[in-house]
Amino acid sequence: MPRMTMIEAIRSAMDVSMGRDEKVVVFGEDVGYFGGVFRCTAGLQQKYGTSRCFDTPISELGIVGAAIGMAAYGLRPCVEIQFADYVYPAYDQIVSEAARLRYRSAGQFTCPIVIRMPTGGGIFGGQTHSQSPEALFTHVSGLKVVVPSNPADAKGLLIAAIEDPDPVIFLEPKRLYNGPFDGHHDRPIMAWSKHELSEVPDGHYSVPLGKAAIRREGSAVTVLAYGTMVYVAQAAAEETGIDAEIIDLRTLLPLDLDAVVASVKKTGRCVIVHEATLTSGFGAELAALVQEHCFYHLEAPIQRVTGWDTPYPHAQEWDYFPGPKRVGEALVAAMEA
Amino acid sequence: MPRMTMIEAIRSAMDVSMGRDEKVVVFGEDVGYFGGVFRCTAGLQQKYGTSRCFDTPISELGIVGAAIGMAAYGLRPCVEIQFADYVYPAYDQIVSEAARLRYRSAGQFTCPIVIRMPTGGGIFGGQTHSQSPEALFTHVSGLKVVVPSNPADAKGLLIAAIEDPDPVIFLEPKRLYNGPFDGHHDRPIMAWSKHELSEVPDGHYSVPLGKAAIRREGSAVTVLAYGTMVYVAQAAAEETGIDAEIIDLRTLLPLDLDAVVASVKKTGRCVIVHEATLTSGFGAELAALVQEHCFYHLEAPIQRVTGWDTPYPHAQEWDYFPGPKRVGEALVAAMEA
Amino acid sequence: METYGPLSLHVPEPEVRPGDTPDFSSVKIPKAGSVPRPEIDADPRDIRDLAYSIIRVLDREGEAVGPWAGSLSPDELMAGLRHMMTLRAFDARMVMAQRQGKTSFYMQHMGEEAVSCAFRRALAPGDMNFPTYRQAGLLIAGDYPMVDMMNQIFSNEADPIKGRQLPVMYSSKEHGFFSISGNLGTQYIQAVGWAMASAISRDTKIAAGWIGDGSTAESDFHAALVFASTYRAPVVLNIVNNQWAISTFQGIARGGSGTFAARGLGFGIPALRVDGNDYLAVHAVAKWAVERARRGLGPTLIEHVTYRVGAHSTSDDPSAYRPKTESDAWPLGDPILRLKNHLIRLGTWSVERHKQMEAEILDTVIAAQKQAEKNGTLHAGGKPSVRDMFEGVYAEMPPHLRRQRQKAGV
Amino acid sequence: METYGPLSLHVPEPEVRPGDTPDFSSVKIPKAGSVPRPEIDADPRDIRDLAYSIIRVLDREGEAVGPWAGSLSPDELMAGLRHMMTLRAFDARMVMAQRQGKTSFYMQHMGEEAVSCAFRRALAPGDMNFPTYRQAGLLIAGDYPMVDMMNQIFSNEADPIKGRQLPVMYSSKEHGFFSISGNLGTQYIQAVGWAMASAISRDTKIAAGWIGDGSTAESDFHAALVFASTYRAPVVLNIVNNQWAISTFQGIARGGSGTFAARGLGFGIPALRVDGNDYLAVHAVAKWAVERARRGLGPTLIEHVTYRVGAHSTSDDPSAYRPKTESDAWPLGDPILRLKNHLIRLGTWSVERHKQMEAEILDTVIAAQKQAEKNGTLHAGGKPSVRDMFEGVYAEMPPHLRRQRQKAGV
Ligand SMILES: Cc1ncc(C[n+]2csc(CCOP(=O)(O)OP(=O)(O)O)c2C)c(N)n1
Ligand SMILES: Cc1ncc(C[n+]2csc(CCOP(=O)(O)OP(=O)(O)O)c2C)c(N)n1
Ligand SMILES: [Mg+2]
Ligand SMILES: [Mg+2]
Repeated sequence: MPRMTMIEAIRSAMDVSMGRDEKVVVFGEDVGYFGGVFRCTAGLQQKYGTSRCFDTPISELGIVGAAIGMAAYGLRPCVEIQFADYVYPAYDQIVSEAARLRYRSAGQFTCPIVIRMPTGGGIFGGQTHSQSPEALFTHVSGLKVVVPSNPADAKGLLIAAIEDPDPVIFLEPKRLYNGPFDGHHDRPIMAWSKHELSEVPDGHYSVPLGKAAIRREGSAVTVLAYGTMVYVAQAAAEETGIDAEIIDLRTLLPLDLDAVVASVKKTGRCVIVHEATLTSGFGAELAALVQEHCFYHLEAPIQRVTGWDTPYPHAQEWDYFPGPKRVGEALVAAMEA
Repeated sequence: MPRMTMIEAIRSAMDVSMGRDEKVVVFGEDVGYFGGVFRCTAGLQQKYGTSRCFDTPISELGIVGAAIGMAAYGLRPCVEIQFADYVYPAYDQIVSEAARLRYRSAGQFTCPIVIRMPTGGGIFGGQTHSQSPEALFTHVSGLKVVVPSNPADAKGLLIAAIEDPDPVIFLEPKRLYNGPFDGHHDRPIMAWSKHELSEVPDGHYSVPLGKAAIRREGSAVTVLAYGTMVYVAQAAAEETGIDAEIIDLRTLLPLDLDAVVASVKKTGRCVIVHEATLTSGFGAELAALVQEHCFYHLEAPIQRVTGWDTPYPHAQEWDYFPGPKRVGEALVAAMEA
Repeated sequence: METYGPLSLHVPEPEVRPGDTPDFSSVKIPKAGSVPRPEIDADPRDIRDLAYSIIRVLDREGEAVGPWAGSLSPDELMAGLRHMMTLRAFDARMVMAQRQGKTSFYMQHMGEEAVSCAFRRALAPGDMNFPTYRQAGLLIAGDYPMVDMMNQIFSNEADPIKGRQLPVMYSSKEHGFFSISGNLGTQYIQAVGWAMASAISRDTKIAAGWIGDGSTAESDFHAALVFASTYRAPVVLNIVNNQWAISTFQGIARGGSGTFAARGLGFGIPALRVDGNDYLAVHAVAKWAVERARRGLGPTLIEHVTYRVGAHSTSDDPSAYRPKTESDAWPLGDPILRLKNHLIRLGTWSVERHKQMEAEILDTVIAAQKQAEKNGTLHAGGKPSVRDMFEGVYAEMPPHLRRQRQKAGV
Repeated sequence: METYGPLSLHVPEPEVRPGDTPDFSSVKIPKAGSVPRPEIDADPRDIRDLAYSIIRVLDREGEAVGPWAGSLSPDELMAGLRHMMTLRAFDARMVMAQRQGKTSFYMQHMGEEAVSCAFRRALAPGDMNFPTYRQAGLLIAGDYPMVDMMNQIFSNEADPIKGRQLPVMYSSKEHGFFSISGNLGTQYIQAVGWAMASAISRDTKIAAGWIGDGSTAESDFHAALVFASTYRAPVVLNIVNNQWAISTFQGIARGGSGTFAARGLGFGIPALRVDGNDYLAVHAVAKWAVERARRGLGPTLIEHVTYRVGAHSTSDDPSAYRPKTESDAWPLGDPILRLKNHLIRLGTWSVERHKQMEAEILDTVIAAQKQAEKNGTLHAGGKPSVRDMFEGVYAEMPPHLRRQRQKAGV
């Protein structure tokens, strides 16, 4: 099987989808001729023509608003927001329109769109190229929210998202584009080619939305993570020697609650990890659900290890980022509680 | 002391603030000559002139964006978004700009603005006049989020918000504008004049941001609520006869965690109530915090009683609204767990 | 160094307020028939004047004059009259129904009937409107059953959108009527997207976007003009300038620009102003713009100059912010009266037959209402089910919603 | 019934791509001195032509000609030359510093130096700019210390904004330079709000908003024009049209409109295009607009026509999307060279003295860099403290952040 980086896998997902279904169209800022600032759409305009893959004016509102209209017509737009930090101008169209269109029209009009955006920090992007806004979407009924952590999932989930009949927010951890990253920023960079999950089938396949994956089986404590944090959690487990079970949620909305509950009932302990700020982050929902469904199995308080409640800083990036040290401390604390 | 409705109390807060400080300016859609669709700004333009209270074009982005510029100049804008459901066009200006201005300029520029907006359902407003978007703001570092539940608090909190050096989201439960409402929509409407918290001083005073109030002391279970849900919780406690302690949070960000923790440690049980949809609602953060800080005191799972994870429906309003029956059931369940 | 006086804030004010005498002398009304009709492929730069004038067909005597006349046959005009009268009767009944508590809310069209009724007749099957709450004429003139409109307004058990939306927020794909949002403006860029999709699909269908004068200030308006201009989308972008946005007069949204239509010029989009109370003019201009779009010539911006005679909605009382008699002074008259007079002048109509038709229409509306009420009204009779509240958030109900529905016991 | 051919999507494409021969023949360049200079209180309707032309002062021979000439003394011109040369030298050093890993990121101004440097000199103390990341000339020409700029770029322990922001996202209230956001467009409406506040406060200060050609598509641009027009805000709204938005040519944002300046006309805002590579023209137009604002005559929109010679940022390589030699073909030349030639022609300057000044400036920049590097660079030496990360989110640190800071052990 070919090996792909996350960028190649994402590109392949769009390529395969555009090849199979001419209703799939791709657009966004710098997405057409140039192929995207992260090169995720490189070659698609050349292959499918300017009316199926094109550059747009710099208006996130326009990109999503037009996509909604196209979806109502019957197309399947897969659009790119250049950075998740820039999705807010489109927030009204996503929340008030895309998310509610099926409901408010009783299914007469639907909105099968995918909104792709690079998310997360770790690239010295400062406060406007580092954010993880997933919780601002998980609160919105009618949306689905996906965060892949490796090339094989990225392709399969993106194909599933494009084929999904409802709007999907597809957050791509940009720090994973070129290799898995465990938070040890001072060590040599690892390439995807060394990782088993960079084996990606060439053709069509999908990974179902709403299903988590267990990345590491363990019996001592459950770690709930997604995106970059999956690798940070793995590093923390190895470095502390704690027998953690690491669940990669993959889809946040709808959530694979069964997988979460089964694991926590088994381990009796739970640590939640994300890069977004703590307060009202998605970890809050996870903690609320876990205590509700596993109350009588919990042996220690559920902990959240997250970005601090500040804007994402530039110089202090590694003090902000919840790296393996902080996650490891939480694992130890969970075991000692 | 005079008695005021919530509308009168809010108007009085702006009046007093404009009278004391000429830097305070008030504007928004229909806010000037007409005095607002809920009449909260009635008379202010006549009293303070068109350059301190005026109508704006229908652009929430423009309202908040202009307010940020004014605040950077040195004014203290207190602006109205006609319904909280219409705040999303301004979301980028709030989240990316107002919330981060102090931080990113190291205090050279600050953003003392107040964004008032009617929130919540109960008036057959359908999906676009009923939303409770507080959790979309509590996730944003740099903002403060306030939800008053009565005239006396509304005035004091609004004055505190206007005098606060940072941006404040001020959510006004519109179902409380003209009287307390306990969710019994089929009973006669109660007027504020019958309620002790409608006694509102005429002049200047403030209620500090970040401090909760205990509305009902009790020892069996702690109910965390804010806005309209405070009255629903009171009704549920009385109707079930359960000795609930009801905490009116008043400010969600920053939260009065001490008050919350003290109460839950006392009662050992906790029910959280809000009108917003469940998933990633503010109740998630509350549940996460309570289990973290009170883990060894909890005798039952923390429950959340909230709006369902659907858009706010029109015809099924009372099936959606988390009324006293549902809250009462949760109280009973908390006691029996 | 030079000294400068203090600056001051300019806040536009309407010429009159309650108690004053209405005054529309500042509204320049060109003579009917005086504005030229360019070819549809005219260079936008050569027809900029159309954004500052008003295209009118019916003159004071009820004669159809000038180059924009003649787009409709007498039969079509009769149909138009019927549509407008039906809409007005429908509105009157629904305002009453709201007062009787049969629905929570209603929004009427009085004075603006020509805009949506005439526009609809310039479209072809399969075209799609992206309307606001004040274009029910698109449904009436598009033969959508009144009973279904009422079922929606009453949120009853036959409500096609299952009680989920506010009254008047209709949706009918089949009738080329996109689901109304409630959030102002959002549909404008969606209309452009739909039109782009038609072009991408090498279809022949076109879209029409709708927005109010006040709502042109919203961001979606800008996005729509940017995208329509860049991709030459086959879309007609309508601005209904009814002079008011709830209590706010149009000067607040329009600012220093002469007209709303002028906003199109900066995008190279042909922009036309039309007498929105002149059924013939609206239809002729709509036809021109629709033809442009369908021929691949790109977008057109139309400002319909009209007046909101009624309250903004059943929650509003305009006497608080404008003179009670302002609507009588509105210089473009009443659209129904003007078309009626034209038909009488043509000799195909009479005062008696008009009265008779009025009565007939009222009967039809009442009959529809009776039928709709059988399905229930907001607080009485049949209701959409509570299950319907949980359905349709997604194509397939996810587990968390299923759990919630179970908890709700439905 | 008529039949119609299938529609198709129009996607604008630049005239040339990598490998092609650069071609700017479609850019109409009027002769220097040919555009009239209206009074500042001219009726906007009478000066619409200015939105479609280009105001130029320096002709091919380096002579200052026409009605817009004469706003600057030879000393002021010399200062202008020094500012532009300083900015260029500064940019070159910082691009190099980025390659050496001393900072994460840098954005240069090559070719656009005249725009911000000349504009700055038309403002008065207390006026406020709301810039984008490509107007550092406002700081250089406003005598902000270069060392402080570098401290910010290096995110070192002397960084005035404490390492919190990306490099080049400067902030200096004292120097009339509003904190740069990173989110495109947002500052444009804020500039209008600041100007409104000045008017509300009966002050005499004015604001200047800045935006790139590509970013005019953002919603904030529209909001700014709407509010500026409605309240006649004392603001100058600048569009820097450097032909590119990262890889996207200006045709995508401009669409069917002739120019970006034309966007102002629909709002009744006077709109002028100026040769952005002509220091004298930029200054003269800026002065005209600033005077309008300060006299209470309201907003002006200025499109600065220029060319981004360098890469978008240090993360970008333009050879992937435009011909490598395109910048040589740019018909408006280089702003520094043009001003240099003008000064030589005036007789107050020479090739030798220019070379000498170049060397002097480079020394100054290098000296500043040495001094800044003493405070550290991104990965070496002094750093902002981790405490600084937790401070300043609010005026007073709330309990939850205090707990988090404690947890972080700082
Ligand atoms: C985003 C948003 N902001 C505010 C409102 C509240 N609102 C409803 S109608 C209206 C006035 C609209 O005026 P206009 O666009 O002129 O349309 P008209 O009602 O005159 O047809 C306002 C402010 C809304 N529905 N959506
Ligand atoms: C809201 C937002 N969307 C996208 C971006 C990413 N981005 C940064 S610069 C840029 C191009 C801007 O082009 P232009 O406005 O012409 O300014 P220039 O860089 O040419 O000076 C883009 C798309 C951003 N910073 N903010
Ligand atoms: Mg209107
Ligand atoms: Mg540019």
